[in-house]
Amino acid sequence: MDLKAIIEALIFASPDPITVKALAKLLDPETKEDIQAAIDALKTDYDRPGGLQLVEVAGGYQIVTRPELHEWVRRLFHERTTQKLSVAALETLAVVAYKQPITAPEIAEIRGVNAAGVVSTLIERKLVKIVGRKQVVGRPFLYGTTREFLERFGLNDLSDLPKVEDMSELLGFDLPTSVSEPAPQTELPFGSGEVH
Amino acid sequence: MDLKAIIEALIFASPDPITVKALAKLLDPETKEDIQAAIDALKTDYDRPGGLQLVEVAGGYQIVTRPELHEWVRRLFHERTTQKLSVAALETLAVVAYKQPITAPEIAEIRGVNAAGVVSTLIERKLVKIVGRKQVVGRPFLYGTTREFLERFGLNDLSDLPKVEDMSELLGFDLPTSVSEPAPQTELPFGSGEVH
Amino acid sequence: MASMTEPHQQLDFESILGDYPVRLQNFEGPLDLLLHLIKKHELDIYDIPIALVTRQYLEYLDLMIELNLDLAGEFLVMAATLIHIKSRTLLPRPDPTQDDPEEDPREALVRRLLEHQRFKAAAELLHEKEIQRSAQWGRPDERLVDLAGEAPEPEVEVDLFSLMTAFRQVLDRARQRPRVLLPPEQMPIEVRIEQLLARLSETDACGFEELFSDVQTRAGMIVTFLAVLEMIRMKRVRVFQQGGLGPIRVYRREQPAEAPFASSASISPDLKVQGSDAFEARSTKSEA
Repeated sequence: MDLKAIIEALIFASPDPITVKALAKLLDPETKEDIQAAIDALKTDYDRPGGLQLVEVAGGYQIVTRPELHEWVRRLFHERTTQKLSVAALETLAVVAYKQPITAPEIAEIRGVNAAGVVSTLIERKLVKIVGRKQVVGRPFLYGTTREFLERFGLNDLSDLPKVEDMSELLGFDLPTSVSEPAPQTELPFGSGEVH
Repeated sequence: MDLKAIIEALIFASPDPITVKALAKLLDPETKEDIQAAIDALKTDYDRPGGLQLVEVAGGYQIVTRPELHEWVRRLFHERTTQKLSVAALETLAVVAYKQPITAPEIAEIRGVNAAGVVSTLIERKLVKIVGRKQVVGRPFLYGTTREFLERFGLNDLSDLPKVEDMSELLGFDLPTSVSEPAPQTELPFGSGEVH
Repeated sequence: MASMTEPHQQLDFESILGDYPVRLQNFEGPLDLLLHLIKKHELDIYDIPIALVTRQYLEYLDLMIELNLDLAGEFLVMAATLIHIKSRTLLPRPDPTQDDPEEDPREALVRRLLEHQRFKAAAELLHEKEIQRSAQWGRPDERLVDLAGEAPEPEVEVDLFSLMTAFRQVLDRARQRPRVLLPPEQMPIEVRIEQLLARLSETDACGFEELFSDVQTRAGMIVTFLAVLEMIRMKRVRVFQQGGLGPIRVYRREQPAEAPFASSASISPDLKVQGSDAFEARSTKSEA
């Protein structure tokens, strides 16, 4: 077996820095000396230029990103590029979707927290847009959902959004049985056309 | 700057498999071509013997331990944190995966049993999601698989789903060619004729 | 109708890889049971002896009923289907009501059985993929915090279900939120100042956000914010911030000997808050 490879995998997968002692226990009957020699060889491997390095921390070993690349890594976490949304953003989006057109103060009123920052995130993600201004003091912007929103959620138009009244049963998964399709539990299972 | 090193650090740090698109956004103004070239070079680096490998999964890249070292890595942990899927859940998931987008009544039709409970379990486990509504009377929800599904099963995209040809040995009997022929690209490899 | 899926979900996938278990409750649905019968009796799926299969199927059903098993309605529907097919096969004569007298009445059932079987096989292949994948270990999530420098905000993948769930949660929360006892529009700033001072300490820091924790409305937040400004102006509180982005901490000051609270220098009466249609800051004087 390739001791160095096993040790690399173990260091990589360990949630905490892993010590030689811990490695020796996992790799019994390998000796600590052999393990240390393998780690040293691994260290040399990681001295090559690359994005990762092998560091000794808290008495153990860990694979980390190189410090000179931290700015890039930081960017990864600050400019989220995924298709995901924070819980606050999703809730705000839901309020906008169901209550549109709606102003930021009205969103805040429903959600119980300030909405301004989250709304601008949603605008950036092209899920929400300004649709007008409310004719009240301050003339706040009115927000609504976008074309991209419908596409993203597989909706044809806003009437496709499940009604609030239906929601409790929908969430309980009493799915609406389509009239056009035979519900298997009440009719003969293979489609009326073939049996009758 | 060393593009390959930055990309390695980003792939390592990213909570989910990171796509070329996401990398391009973070590394602007680098082109996708240059990024892809750097990834390919990185892949070659990871082809060296070692404990880690660079895999393509769920449309992105991820650094993981080599599968042949699984038994060693497993010793680090007392038990797997991911929950097993029941047979019913797995079979329902297969129907959704190959037939998506599909409604609950259609799933029930194929499986011969009511599908609502299992579908809701799969949604809770984030393996299945609502992708829209079918434009028929009753507008039932259409279900599809998630990115987490691809990640859990190590698939890069839906075209990675096991082909029906591979299945003949698992079946107790041969498939008629009419149903085992791969369908055109819009359909999944499995899509036999419509249920109805 | 009771579903058969629940007791079945505890089973390992492996249980169907080998022989089908004979315990009846393991058949999730009628198609599973039929496939089992076909396999057990080594029948040709393209030429199912329908009388035999129907008899076997009904025997199982009888046994299930005898054992008081929770029999899903699907099993009964299939029984009816089998009997229907059998009756059609047993009466070989031109049927005037049938469009296509050549059609084998078993055909539709065979198609369903094959499709069901193919998905069972697909599930096995998927399961193999899952096992292969689970041999690959990624960087542990526990290490995210040191990589990101801070715990990144948790994010969720969004679909219609999560959107609906989110909206319901917002509505539930709004419903549960206790109404503020005093409508904030009518709460004078000095009352709010007294409330806040009662919560502040001279030695223990209070986070700026915490001052707002008991208000739910925009108007309530505005009153609170104005109260804080007023307390700063009147030197009733000390406010600290570490760096430009650190948390703002608020301490109560010792009551100055010569600074009666409701001083004549009150909040300027023209202080209005832009965009607020629910609230206008009032002069403390007019309330006094």
